[in-house]
Amino acid sequence: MEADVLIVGAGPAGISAALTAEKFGAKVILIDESFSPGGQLRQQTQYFSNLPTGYAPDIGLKVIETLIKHLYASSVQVYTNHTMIGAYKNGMIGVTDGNKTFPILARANILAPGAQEEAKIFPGWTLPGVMTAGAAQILINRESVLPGKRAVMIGTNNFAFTVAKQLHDCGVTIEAFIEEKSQITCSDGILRDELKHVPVWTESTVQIAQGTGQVERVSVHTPEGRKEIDVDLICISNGFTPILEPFVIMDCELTYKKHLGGWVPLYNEKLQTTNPSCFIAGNAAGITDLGPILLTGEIAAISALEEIGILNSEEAEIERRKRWLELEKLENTAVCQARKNLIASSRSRQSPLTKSK
Amino acid sequence: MEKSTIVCRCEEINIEEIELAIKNGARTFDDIKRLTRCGMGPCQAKICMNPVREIIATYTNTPLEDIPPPRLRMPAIPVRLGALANGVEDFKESSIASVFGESVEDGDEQNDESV
Amino acid sequence: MVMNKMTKVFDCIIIGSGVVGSSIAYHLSERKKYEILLIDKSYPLSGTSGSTQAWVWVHSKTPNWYGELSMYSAELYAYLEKKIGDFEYKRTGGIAPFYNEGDRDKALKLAEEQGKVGIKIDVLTRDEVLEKEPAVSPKIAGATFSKWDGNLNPFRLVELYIRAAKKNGVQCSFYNRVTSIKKVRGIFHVETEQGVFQGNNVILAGGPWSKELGKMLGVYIPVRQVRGQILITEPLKPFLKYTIGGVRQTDNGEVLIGYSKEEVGYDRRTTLDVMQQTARMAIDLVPALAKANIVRAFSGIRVIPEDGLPIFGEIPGIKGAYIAVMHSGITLSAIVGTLMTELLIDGETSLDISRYSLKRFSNLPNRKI
Amino acid sequence: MQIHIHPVLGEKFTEEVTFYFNNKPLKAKKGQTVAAALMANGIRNLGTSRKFLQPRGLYCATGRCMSCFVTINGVEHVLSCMTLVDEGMKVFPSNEDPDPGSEINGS
Repeated sequence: MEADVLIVGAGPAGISAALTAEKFGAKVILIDESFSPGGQLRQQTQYFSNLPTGYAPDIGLKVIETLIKHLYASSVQVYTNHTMIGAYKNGMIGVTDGNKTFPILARANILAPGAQEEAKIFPGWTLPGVMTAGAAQILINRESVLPGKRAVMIGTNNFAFTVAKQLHDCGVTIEAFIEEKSQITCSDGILRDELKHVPVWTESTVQIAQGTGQVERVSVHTPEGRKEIDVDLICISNGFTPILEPFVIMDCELTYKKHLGGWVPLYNEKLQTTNPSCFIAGNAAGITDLGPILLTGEIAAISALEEIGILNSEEAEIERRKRWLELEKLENTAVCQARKNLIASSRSRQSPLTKSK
Repeated sequence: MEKSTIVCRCEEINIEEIELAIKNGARTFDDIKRLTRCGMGPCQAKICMNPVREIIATYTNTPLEDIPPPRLRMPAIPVRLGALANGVEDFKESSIASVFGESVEDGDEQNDESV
Repeated sequence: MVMNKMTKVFDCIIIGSGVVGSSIAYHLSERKKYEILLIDKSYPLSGTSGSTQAWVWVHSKTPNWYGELSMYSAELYAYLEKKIGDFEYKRTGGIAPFYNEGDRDKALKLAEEQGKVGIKIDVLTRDEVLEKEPAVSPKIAGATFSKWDGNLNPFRLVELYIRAAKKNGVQCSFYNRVTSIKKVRGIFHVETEQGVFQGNNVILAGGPWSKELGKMLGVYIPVRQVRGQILITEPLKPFLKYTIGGVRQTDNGEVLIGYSKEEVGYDRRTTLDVMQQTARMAIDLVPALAKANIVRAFSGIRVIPEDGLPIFGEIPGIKGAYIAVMHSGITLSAIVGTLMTELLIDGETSLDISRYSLKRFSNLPNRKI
Repeated sequence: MQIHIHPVLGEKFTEEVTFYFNNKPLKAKKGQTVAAALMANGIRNLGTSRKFLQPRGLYCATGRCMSCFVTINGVEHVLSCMTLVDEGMKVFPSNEDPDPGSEINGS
């Protein structure tokens, strides 16, 4: 298979990158390891309003459905059930469909693998019924399956509250939030209000989850002493961290930025990594809000096309600047600061970023 | 936390085992991996990467940012050997040697030498 | 440099804590109350010894006196395990398949040569191989087989060497790179990132990094770096009984696959090119592996002396400086540790090791002592 | 448990399929993953860990943790969270290491 641009990951960033590259005239291949495109947006039933120009505010999965419709109407070649597993010595990305493994010959790559949820360990966390908040959300919103009847949510961040609310709406009883810090970290007042009937145990940690064959109860250390409740579902929401394997495979340098989720590939204002043929988009870059995620896809696509000469540098610079301006309006301030920091640190290196040995 | 708490789901390695490795001088995830098998299972440290890094940070009193992730290796996800073998037709530039072939080559060389 | 009275002078400083260095440290410490320092630029097992198939391979090591040395090492491992603990040493027997009937004559010649030193090799027909190891593909023509071959767990071996050495008083300094070695009034000053150490003797056991260590003493070490890439399956039920040339199953159930050779310096990346070639080789040899999940590929930088044979012994012209560098460190560590100990403590060895001396390269162009 | 009418999405899946877990026939919705189809039928225990023989089930649902391995139509260690359920599919829990030996004796 051959293309101008190969995009790895068909979440919102990858699809946005694919559509942008295609619009500017590139031949694009988009692969995703899942059986359908859409990434983690496929199960977001909450409303998104801070979207870039051209996007209608809607619930997440409607936003992605619209994008997927455009995708299939475009000339982008979409391969689901195709996973990037490695790289050849000439730098080409290797992909498997489960039956065979082969290179995709592209002149530039955009890596948009997304982020994964951080684990939170405690005795019994390996029991069936203990899962990430994201897994529970997939079950209810993508699979129409209830993961349990009585749950606790570990963590009080925005995502924890979002999933707790959606579980609650599907009929799951949320018994408590368990938060090790001294206060709730969710910044969304409306969400907090909607779940104000759920007790929040702060300065609390799970002592143990127990059960025969699956989780049946949980014991929690709280400032008021030990609390024990019967639950059949424990959700862990401990934040997200960028998925790194595709970048490491492509020899992209990593750097540490706490507010971008920990270790993250180093990239510049073109969203180019230290491997000049690899660009980054979306959650893997530590960008967390949907609007900015969509814009990073566009920026990465423009830079990739500049790299391979489909766009000239002036055009590319104009298109990029337009999108960065819009992105900054939509971006969360802590993330924005950390991202600027990262880009600044890339600038202090040789420019353009040189491939690390 | 209870020292017997499992950190690596795949290989079922607990906090105590990781701390013991650190006590024996291990400083990176990869050091711990080789001593304990932590992170060597099918998920290849995708899930335990940061919990282990946190344990190293706490135990050695080192900032988290100074503890690199483990070496993330190919394949990015488990792949059937058959699927890996299929797909590339042309193996003529193979760098795979054979044990047998090698010994015979060495043997031939030996006859030319007077040792 | 002025010597400080307070500065300790080690009897021996060993540079490199891989399987060879740690074996020497252990064997020395076991013989005598020696002040020993074991230094490594990184942590044990981060280099070659931690990225190997870990065969203890005897039968096709030629010339036959090299096979003989390997055979003695295989014998010593069984005994060593009783002393330092279980490193999963198994003398499984080794099968080296060949695919063309025309290779049978070569196989018979190998069997004859090795037989002279007591390494019994059977040259098997295809059916005999399949009877021994039903998982092997009927596509092979035959194989050489010897009971001497086996494998072990290199992680356990090196860890146990070091643990036993520490118990015997060996001091270790890890994550400490050696930056220079000087000999001042008969004493070696080993400069490291963490300061200077002094020793009456110094042993270079740096594996692929030996060349750099040699330079510090002004000695050319004729070795090449060769990358080997290995695939590893997830644990499978035991189904391979023997160590097969290219494929072996560990105690834990994983199958280690690979026999690639590339000259790429210290580049330890893996590449899909070689991974796919390796996969094809494995399926041609053991077809049932096709369904096994590969969870990891890794590569190690092997060290290959220019004539393929081990180099160990005193470095000619520098009294008190020794070297031990070889391709098959896992196979040879037990015998090399034993012989180097004899050499340092007794001044003579129970086996003649002169043919392993660095001296044999004295006509090499780059050589300078 | 199956959600028949989702509060936001309504009735998402319509077509029903039959698959087997431990040879027992179960109903699922076409479009669901095997992991979800099993959970809809109250089955959360998908396998047994190697060392301590503890139960394992769906954890990340994104194909990364490998905790949801099952045997599907004779292929061992398949990710149930990444595989769509299909009519007549035969699923077994993953309680032991994969066994290439069975194939050798069978052939």
